[in-house]
Amino acid sequence: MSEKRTGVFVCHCGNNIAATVDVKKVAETMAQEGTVAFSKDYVYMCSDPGQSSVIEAIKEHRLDSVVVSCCSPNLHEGTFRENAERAGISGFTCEIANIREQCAWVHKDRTEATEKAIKISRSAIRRVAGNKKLDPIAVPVTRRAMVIGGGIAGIQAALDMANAGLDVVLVEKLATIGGHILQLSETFPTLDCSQCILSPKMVEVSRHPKIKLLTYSEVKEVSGSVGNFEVKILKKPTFVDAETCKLCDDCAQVCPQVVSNEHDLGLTARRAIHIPFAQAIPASYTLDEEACLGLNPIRCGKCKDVCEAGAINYDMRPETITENVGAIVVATGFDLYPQEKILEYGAGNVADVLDGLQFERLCSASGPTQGHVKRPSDRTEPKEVVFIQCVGSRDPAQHCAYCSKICCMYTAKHARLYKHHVPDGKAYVFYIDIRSGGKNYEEFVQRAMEEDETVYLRGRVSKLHRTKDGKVRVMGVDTLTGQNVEIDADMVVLALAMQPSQGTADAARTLKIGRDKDGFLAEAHPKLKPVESVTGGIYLAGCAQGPKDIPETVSQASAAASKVLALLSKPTLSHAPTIATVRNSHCTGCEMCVTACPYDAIHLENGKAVVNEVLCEGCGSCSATCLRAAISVRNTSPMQVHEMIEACLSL
Amino acid sequence: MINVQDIRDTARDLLAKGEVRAVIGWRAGSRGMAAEPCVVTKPEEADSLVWDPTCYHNLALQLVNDRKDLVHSKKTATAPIGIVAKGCDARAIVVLLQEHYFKREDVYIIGVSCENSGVLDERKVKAQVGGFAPSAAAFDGDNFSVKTAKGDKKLAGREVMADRCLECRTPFPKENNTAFGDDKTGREFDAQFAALARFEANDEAARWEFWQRQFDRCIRCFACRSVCPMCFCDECVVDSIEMKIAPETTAEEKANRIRWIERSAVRSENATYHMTRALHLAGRCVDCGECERVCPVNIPLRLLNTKMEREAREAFGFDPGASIGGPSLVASFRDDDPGEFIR
Amino acid sequence: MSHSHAHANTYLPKLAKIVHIKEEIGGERAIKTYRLEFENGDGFDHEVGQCAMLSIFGRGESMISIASSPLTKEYKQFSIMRVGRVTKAFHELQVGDVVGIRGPYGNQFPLSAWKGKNLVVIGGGVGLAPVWPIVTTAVAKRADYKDITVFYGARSSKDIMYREDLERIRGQATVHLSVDRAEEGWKEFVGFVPANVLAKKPDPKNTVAIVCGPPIMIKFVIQNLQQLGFTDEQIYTTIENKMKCGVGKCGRCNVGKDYVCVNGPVYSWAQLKDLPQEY
Amino acid sequence: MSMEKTLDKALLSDWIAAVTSGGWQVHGPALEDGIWTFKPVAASVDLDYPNVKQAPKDFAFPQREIFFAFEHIKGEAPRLKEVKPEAPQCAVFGVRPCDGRGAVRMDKVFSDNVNDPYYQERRKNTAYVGLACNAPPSPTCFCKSVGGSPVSSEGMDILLTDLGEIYIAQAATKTGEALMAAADKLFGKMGAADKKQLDKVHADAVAAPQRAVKDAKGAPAALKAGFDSAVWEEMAKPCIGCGICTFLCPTCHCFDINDEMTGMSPLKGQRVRTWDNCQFPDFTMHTSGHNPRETLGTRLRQRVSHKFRYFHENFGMLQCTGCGRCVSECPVGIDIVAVVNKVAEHVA
Amino acid sequence: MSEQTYEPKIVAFLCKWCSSAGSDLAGVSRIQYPANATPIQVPCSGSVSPMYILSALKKGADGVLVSGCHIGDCHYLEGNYLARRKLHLVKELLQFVGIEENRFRMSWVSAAEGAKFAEVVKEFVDDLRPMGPQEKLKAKRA
Ligand SMILES: Cc1cc2nc3c(=O)[nH]c(=O)nc-3n(C[C@H](O)[C@H](O)[C@H](O)COP(=O)(O)OP(=O)(O)OC[C@H]3O[C@@H](n4cnc5c(N)ncnc54)[C@H](O)[C@@H]3O)c2cc1C
Ligand SMILES: Cc1cc2nc3c(=O)[nH]c(=O)nc-3n(C[C@H](O)[C@H](O)[C@H](O)COP(=O)(O)OP(=O)(O)OC[C@H]3O[C@@H](n4cnc5c(N)ncnc54)[C@H](O)[C@@H]3O)c2cc1C
Ligand code: SF4
Ligand code: SF4
Ligand code: SF4
Ligand code: SF4
Ligand code: SF4
Ligand code: SF4
Repeated sequence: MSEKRTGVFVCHCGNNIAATVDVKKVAETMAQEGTVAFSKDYVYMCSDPGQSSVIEAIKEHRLDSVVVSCCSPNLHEGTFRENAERAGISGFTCEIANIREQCAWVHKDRTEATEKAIKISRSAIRRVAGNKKLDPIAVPVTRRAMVIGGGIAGIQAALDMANAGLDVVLVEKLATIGGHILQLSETFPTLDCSQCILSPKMVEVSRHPKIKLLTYSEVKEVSGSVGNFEVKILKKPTFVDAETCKLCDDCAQVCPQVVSNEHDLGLTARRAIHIPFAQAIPASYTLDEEACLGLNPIRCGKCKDVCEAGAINYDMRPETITENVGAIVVATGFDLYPQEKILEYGAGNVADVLDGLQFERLCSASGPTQGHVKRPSDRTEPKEVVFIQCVGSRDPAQHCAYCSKICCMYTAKHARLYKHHVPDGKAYVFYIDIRSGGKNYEEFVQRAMEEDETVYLRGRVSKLHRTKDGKVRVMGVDTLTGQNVEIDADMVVLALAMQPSQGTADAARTLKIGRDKDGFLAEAHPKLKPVESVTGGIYLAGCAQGPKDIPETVSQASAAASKVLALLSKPTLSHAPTIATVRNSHCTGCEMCVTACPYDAIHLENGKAVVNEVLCEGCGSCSATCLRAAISVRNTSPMQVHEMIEACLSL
Repeated sequence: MINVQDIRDTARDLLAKGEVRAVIGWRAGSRGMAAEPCVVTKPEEADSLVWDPTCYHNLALQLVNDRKDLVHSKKTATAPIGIVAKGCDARAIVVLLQEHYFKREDVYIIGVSCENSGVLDERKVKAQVGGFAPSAAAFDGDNFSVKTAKGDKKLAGREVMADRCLECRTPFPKENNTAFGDDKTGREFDAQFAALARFEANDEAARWEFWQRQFDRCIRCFACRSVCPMCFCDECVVDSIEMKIAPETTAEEKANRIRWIERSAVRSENATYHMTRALHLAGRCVDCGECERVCPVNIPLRLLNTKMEREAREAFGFDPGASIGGPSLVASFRDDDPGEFIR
Repeated sequence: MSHSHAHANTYLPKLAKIVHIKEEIGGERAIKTYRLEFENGDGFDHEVGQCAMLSIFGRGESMISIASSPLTKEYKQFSIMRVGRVTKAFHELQVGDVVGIRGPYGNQFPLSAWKGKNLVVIGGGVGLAPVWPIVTTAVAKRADYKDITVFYGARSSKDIMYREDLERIRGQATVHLSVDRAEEGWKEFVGFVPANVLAKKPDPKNTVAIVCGPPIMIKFVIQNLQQLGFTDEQIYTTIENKMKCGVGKCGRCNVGKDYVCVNGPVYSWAQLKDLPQEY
Repeated sequence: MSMEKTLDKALLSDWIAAVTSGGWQVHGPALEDGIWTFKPVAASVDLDYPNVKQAPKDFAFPQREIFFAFEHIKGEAPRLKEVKPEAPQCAVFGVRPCDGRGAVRMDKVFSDNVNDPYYQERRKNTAYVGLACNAPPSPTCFCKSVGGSPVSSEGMDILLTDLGEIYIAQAATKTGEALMAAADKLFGKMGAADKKQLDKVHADAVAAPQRAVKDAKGAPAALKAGFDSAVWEEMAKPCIGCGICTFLCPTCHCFDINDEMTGMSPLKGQRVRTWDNCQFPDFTMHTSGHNPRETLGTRLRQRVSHKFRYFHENFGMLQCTGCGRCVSECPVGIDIVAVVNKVAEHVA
Repeated sequence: MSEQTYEPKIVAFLCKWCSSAGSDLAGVSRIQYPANATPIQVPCSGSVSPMYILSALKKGADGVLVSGCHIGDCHYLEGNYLARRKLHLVKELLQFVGIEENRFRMSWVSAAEGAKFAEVVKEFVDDLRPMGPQEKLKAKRA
C-alpha cells in the first residue's frame, strides 16, 4: 500500500554475466530509480550466501519487493520467490530481470549489453512496483475421477485408480467396453489371444464396487476445472434391461432387420437387436434404434413379444447424467485411416483387399470364419497373400505424415498368423523399413521371416487391381534389387495408419483440450508431461494421444492413473493467483472477454463479467480485448506494461 | 416516398397506448435548415417529428444516453423506448444489442428507409456556396434548393449527399419493429469503399503527409467520440482521470489511471487517439459517418473507420451491424485468418 | 480581494521541504499531517482559511487548506487525506523530500472582525483541518475572544485527527468530541456531530459558528444551529470545488459568479445561500 | 477614432509586407481542408470570407501552453525551469467584430485578480486588424442582440471596412496607429464621400436583420429566475457533451493543468496548460466522484449562464458576443439563442 | 541523432511460453544478435493490446516486435489466434496512415527456435536501420 521499497540484486553469474555486462554499473544505476531502496551486485545470487544476502537486505532495508537481475526466470524464479517468502515478503513481489540468456550471452559489446541490462532491470523494477502480494488460491477437490473411453487404456486406468480406492466413472460410447483389442485375434509379440488378456479385466471392471460403468454413453458438456469438473453425460437407451436380459438370443432370432456388424468390420451381419459379441460387458443385448424398423410408434415389436424375461422396454429414453469429478482421463482411442482415401489401392472397392483389423477378424477364432482364413469374395483359402505396410502413414503429401508405429509389428504378426493357418500359403510383405523397437520385437519379425518364410520386399506398391481370374494384381518395385515386382495375390492386407478416433475429436471439442497437427490429443509437454493435457486435471492415455501398442497403452494408462491419484491425494488444490480480475465499475457487460477467453473462464452476472478463479489461466486475452480496461491480469496489468514500455525506451 | 405523417401517427399511437415511454426522433431545428434530435414523450408532441434529408444524426446515440440516464438515476424502464431509425441508425442499434448494451425488447424500432436518397452533407452544401451557411433547404427528390447569404442555389443530390450515403449498402433498416419506405438496397451510387480505394492509391509518404495534417488539426473536442453510439464507454482511453468512480474505487486505482494519451492536442497524442479509436471501432463501426460529420475541423474520420471496416470484411468476413448474434470481431478468430504478415 | 502578484508567475510553485510527518489516521483513506518549510527563503504569509496548491512533480497538484496558524511562521502545516493520484503520492513521501507549493489562495475567515465574540468551531473528519487555524490562532490570542468551543466528531476514536492538540487546548477551550458508534472506554458523546451540537446547545448570543466537514454533516449542523437560534450571518463554512489554477481562471471552481478559489472557500451561510448549489 | 484612412485594395499586400518588415508575423484567413483558419500570410490575403471556424483566441491563449519544465533526480530537490512563452508579434488581419469583442472579454479574465503571465505576454504581442461585417450576416449571427455590432471595433487595433474598391482603415489603438504609420504612404485620406459611404455601409450592416436574443438586458435576471427550470434538462437532452461549443467560442477560457512526463529515470516532465471546458463530464468532478454538475442540463446551464449571467454579474457585460459558432457547429443543434429565449419565456 | 550513431530502439513483447523461451535458447546457444530489442515478457501474445504498440511508438520506439507461439501451439490454446487477428488490424492501420510498415513486426518463435529468434531480431534491426528514427508518432515535448 505504501511506497514500494524494492531491492535490486544484480548477479555476475561468475563471469557469465559480468564478462559482458558491467554489473556494478547496473546496480548503481538501479539505485537511482524512485522505488529502489537498496541495490547491490554479487557473484552468484543463487548460491546460499547470495540468497541469504537477499534475506538480510529485505530485513535490514525493510524491502517489500525484490528484483533479481540474473538468468532466465525459467531457472530461478522459483528459487528467488521462495527465498523472498522465507524473508517474509510475498513471493509474487519478486521479479526476475533476465540479463543472461536475453542479454549477456547474446551480445558482445559491453556498452550495449550494459545498457540493455539496465533497461531490462529497470523494466522489472517497474513491473514489481505494480505487483500485488498474492496468495495462491486454494480450491477444494472432488475426489472422484472419470475415464472416457473403455478400450484397454480406459480399462487399465479405471482399474488402477479404483484399486487405489478412488471412485471412478467409466464412460464408453459403444454398448460394450473393450475397444479395438477385442477385434484382434492374437497379439504380438507373444501371440496370446487378445480376448484372453482382456476379458478378465473387463469382468473386473463390471464387478468393481468403485467403478461406475456408463456404456452407450457420451460426454456432452464439461464445466468447472481441475479438481472440480461437472460432466454431463448422455446415456442412450439400449431398450434392454441389462439386469434382466438372459442373453438367450431369442430376440435377435426374430428381428427382421439385418445390418452390417461393426465388430467384424462389415465381414458379417447382425440384427437390429444384438449383442456386440459374446463377452460384451455389460452382458446384455442392445436394440440399435437406428437399425430398428421404428420404435416411435412401434412398427414391429417382434423382439419384445419373444422376450420371455421381459427385458425389452421400448419406453427407455435418453438420459442425461451429471457426474462431479476432480480429474478426467481421456482414452478415446483410434480409428483406422479410411481405406476409401487410398485411391491408389482401389479406395476400398477392390474385393479381397482388406484392412488390418478385418484380417484380424479373419484370423480370430470368434471371427466370421471361426478362425479359418478365407477370402471374403469366394470363401476360398488364399494361397498367396500380400501385406502392404505404411498405407496412409509416412506420406505427408497425401495422407498422414507420421509413422503409425505398430504396423510393422502387426504385419509381421499377420504374416505369421496366416502361415500358421495356411502353412502352404505364401506371404509377401512390402515395407519401407522395419521398425521393431521393443522388447522381443525384432526377434518376432525375424521369426516371421525365418520360421514362417515370409518374403519381405523393400519397396512401395504403386497400384493394384483385380484381374479377370479373380486375383489381385499387386504392382510394385523392389528397391533393393531395383526390379519391378508383380504379384497376382489371392488377398491383400493393408496396414493402414492409425488415426485419432472420431470420438477423440468429439471429446477434445467438448473438453476443450488441444490436439496436435495430426488430430491426436496434445500432451502438455512432449517429453516431461506426456500424459497431461494442456488443461489442468485432464490426462491422456492410449492411442488417442498417438499410435501405440498394447504394452505402451497400458503403461500410459497406469501413468495417467497415478497422476490422477497424486492430484486427488490432497483435499485442496492450489491455483496460481495471477489471474484476471474485473473492475465492475468499468465493465459494460459487452461479453467480448467472454468470447475471447480460451478457457471459458468468464461469465456475466448482473451484466458484469465474473472470472472463475480456477478456470482462468491468466493468459490476458480478455484484457487485450476489453475496450474499457475493465479486466486485467493480476501482476501484469496494463499499467505495469505501460511503465515497462517506458523503461525499455529509457536511455 | 415516406409520408412523415405515418411516422407521427405511429409515434402518437405507441405513446398513447403506453407501448413506449418516449420516441426518439428528429424535429425541425431552430438554427437554419438542419433538423435536430428530440425525444417525444407525449402523444400530442408526435406531430413535431420530421423526416427529411437533414435528419443526419444517428439517433442510436440517444438510446445510449437514455440507457446511461436510467442507470444513473437507478430507474427501471416502465416500457420500451421508441426510436425512429434510418438504415445506419439501425445497424448501430444492432451492434449495441450484440454488445448487450440493452435488450431487444427494450427498444421499439420505427424504421425509415432512405430509399433512393440519403442525408445531406452541410459541408458540401457550404462548399458549393462559398463557405456560407445555408439557411434553408428543400428537396424535390433529385435536387436541393438552398438559400444562403450569397443567394439561392439548386444543387444536385449526388453533389451534396453525405459520402457515407453515397456508399451506403443498407438504406433500409433491416432490424425494425415497423418500417416505412421501400428497401432499395440495389440503388446506384458509389461502390462501397470507393473513397478508401482512392486514398490507398497514395504512397506511404503521401499517406503520412495527409494524416499528419489531419491529426495536427484535431482540437480534441471529442465530438467524434461523444457522437459515436459505439463509444459508449463510461470512461474512454483518452480520459486522463478516472471517470467511473464508485464508493469502492481506491486511491490506488485513481492514481493508476493510465495516461495512454495526454490531453495536449499535439500530433503524437492526436494520432494515438484516432488510431486507438479506429481500432476500438474495428468490427463495431457501422459507418454512420457521424464522427466525420461533427468534426469541426473536417478530419476525414470515416477513412480511418472504413479502412477497419473493409479489413473486417475482407480479411475476416465480418459485417458489423448485420446481425445481433455472433461474436465480436476481435474477440473471435477463424483458423484461416490471414497471417502472412507474421514472419 | 486582490493580491499583488502583478509580476510574479502565479503558476510557478515555490519549493518546500517536508520537515515533519504525522500519521493521523490509517486505513484506505488515511490522513497524514505534513509540515513544510520553504526552501531558499522564498515563501509567503497566509491568513486563516486560505489554502495552497501543493505539487508533486510528475503527479500533479492538489489544493490543500493551510492547517497551521498564520502566527506560525517557521512552517506551514497541511493535513492530507489519501484519496487520489496526488494525495496518494504525498502519502509516500518522507521527511526531507521537497515538494512544490504555490499560494496562498482564497479568502479568509474574518477572524479580526470576530474579536470579542464567542467562537464555536465544528469539524468532522478531515474537515477539522481548514478550521483548525481558527482554533490555534484564537487560542494564541486568547484574550481577543470570549468562549472558544470546539466540536469534533469522527467515525471512531481511531479516526480522530489532531488528538493530542485537541487535548492540549482543553484548558483554553471547551472541546466536545464524539464518535459515531459506541465503543469501549469512550467517555464522551456517542453519535453524529449535529446531534452533539444540539445536545450541548451553544448559545447563539454574540457567537459565530464555523462548520467544516462532509457535506451531509454541514447540512445538518446548520439546520441544528438555526434551530438553536443562529442566524445565517452567524454561520460560516468552507466549500470545496475542483480547482486547477487557484486564481479564478481555469473555470473549474466557478459557481455562479464566484470562483471559489478567489471568492471562497470561506462563506457565511447567508452568502452561500445565494450561490447556485453547485459544490 | 483617431486615425481613419483609405487603403486601395490592391495595396493591401504592400501594407502586409510593410507590417511584416516591421517585425510582425501577419496572419490572415485561409481556406484549408475546407475550413477557414488564420494562417501566416506570405504575400497577400483575400479578406472576402465569412469567419474563421475557430475563434482566434489561441493567439493569446493557445490550446497548449508549457508553464515550466521539471526534473527530479533521486535524493536531490526538484529543479524547475520556467518556460516563457515564445510569443512572436502577430498581427491578425480579418478579425471579425464578434471576435474582437471576444478578445476584450478574454483580457478581462486573464487580468482580473491575478495577471496570467503567459496570456499577457502573448496578448501584448498580438494586434487585431478587424474587418467589419458588411456582407449579409450568416443565419447564425446574433451580435447585435448581445450588445455588439457588425461594425464594432471593440478589441481591435484597427477596423477595416470593405467599400468595394477600397478599405477604410480606422485605428482604434496606439498599436493600430503604428501599424498604419508603418506604411503611411500607402494610405489615403478619408474624404467626405468615403466617410459618407462608410457611414452608409455601416448603417446598412447594422440594419441587416439577424437572429436575436430577445431580451439580452433581461437575460441575467431571467437566467437567475430560471435557474431551477426544467427546460435545461429538456433542452440538453440531445447534447453529447463535446467540446465544440466551447473550444470554438471566442470567450471560453477554461483550462486544465497537467504534468506530462518526458522521462522517468530520472523523473522529468513539463507542467502544461491545455484547454478544457465545462461541457466535459469530468470538468467539475471531485476526486470522490461527486460531481456538482453531473447532468448535461446542469452543464448547459453553466455554459449559458456563464455567458449571459455570471460574467455580467462580474464584469457588467455579457460574455457572449453573438458569433454564432456554438450554434452553427453544435452537432445536435443546441442553440444558445433559442435556449436563452426559451428560459426567459419560461420564467416570464 | 546522427546517421552513424542511430541505433533503432525496439520493444519486444515476448510470450512467456514460446518466444521468451526461444530467446532463452538463443542465449544458451550463444547465438549473437543485435542488442536493440528490449524484451517484455507477457503471458501470451493474445494479451498484447494494440494500445501497447501505439504506446511504444508514441514513447519513441523505432520498432515494435510481438512474438508468440506458432499457431496451434499456444500455451493458452487460442491466445495467438486472437493476437493474429487483432494485430493484423494494427498492422493495416499503421500502414494506412503512412507509418513504415516494417516498424511493427510480428513473428511466431517456438521455444525450440533460438536461432529463429536471433534471426528475427537481426532482420528487424536491418529493416529499421535504413528507415532512421521513428519520428511520426513519437511524442515531442518541448
Ligand atoms: C490391426 C491392428 C492390430 C494390432 N495388433 C496389436 C498387437 O498384436 N499387439 C499390440 O500390443 N497392439 C496391437 N494393436 C494396437 C492396439 O490395438 C492398441 O494399442 C489398443 O487397442 C489401444 O487401446 P485404446 O484403449 O487406446 O484404444 P481403443 O481400443 O480404440 O479404445 C477406445 C475406446 O474408447 C471408446 N470411445 C471412443 N470415443 C469415445 C467417446 N467420445 N466417448 C466414450 N467412449 C469413446 C471406443 O468406443 C473404444 O471402446 C493393433 C492395432 C491394429 C490396428
Ligand atoms: C479549497 C480546498 C481545500 C482543500 N483542503 C483539503 C485538505 O486540507 N486536506 C485534504 O486532504 N484535501 C483537501 N482538499 C481536497 C483535495 O484538493 C483533493 O482531495 C485532492 O486534490 C485530490 O487530489 P488527488 O490527486 O489525490 O486526486 P485525483 O482526483 O486523482 O487527481 C486530482 C488532480 O491530479 C491530477 N491528475 C489526476 N490523474 C492524473 C494523471 N493520471 N496524470 C497526471 N495528473 C493527474 C489532475 O490534475 C487532477 O485534477 C481541498 C480542496 C479544496 C478545493
Ligand atoms: S470485455 Fe470488458 S466491458 Fe466487456 S464484458 Fe468483458 S470486462 Fe466487461
Ligand atoms: S486471463 Fe485468459 S484465461 Fe483468464 S479470464 Fe482472461 S482470457 Fe480467460
Ligand atoms: S471531432 Fe474532430 S477536432 Fe474534435 S476530437 Fe474529433 S477529430 Fe478532433
Ligand atoms: S475510443 Fe475506445 S475507449 Fe474511447 S469511448 Fe471509444 S470505444 Fe471507448
Ligand atoms: S451544446 Fe452542442 S457543441 Fe456544446 S457540448 Fe453539447 S453537443 Fe457539444
Ligand atoms: S457563446 Fe456561442 S455565440 Fe456566444 S461567443 Fe461563444 S461561441 Fe459565439
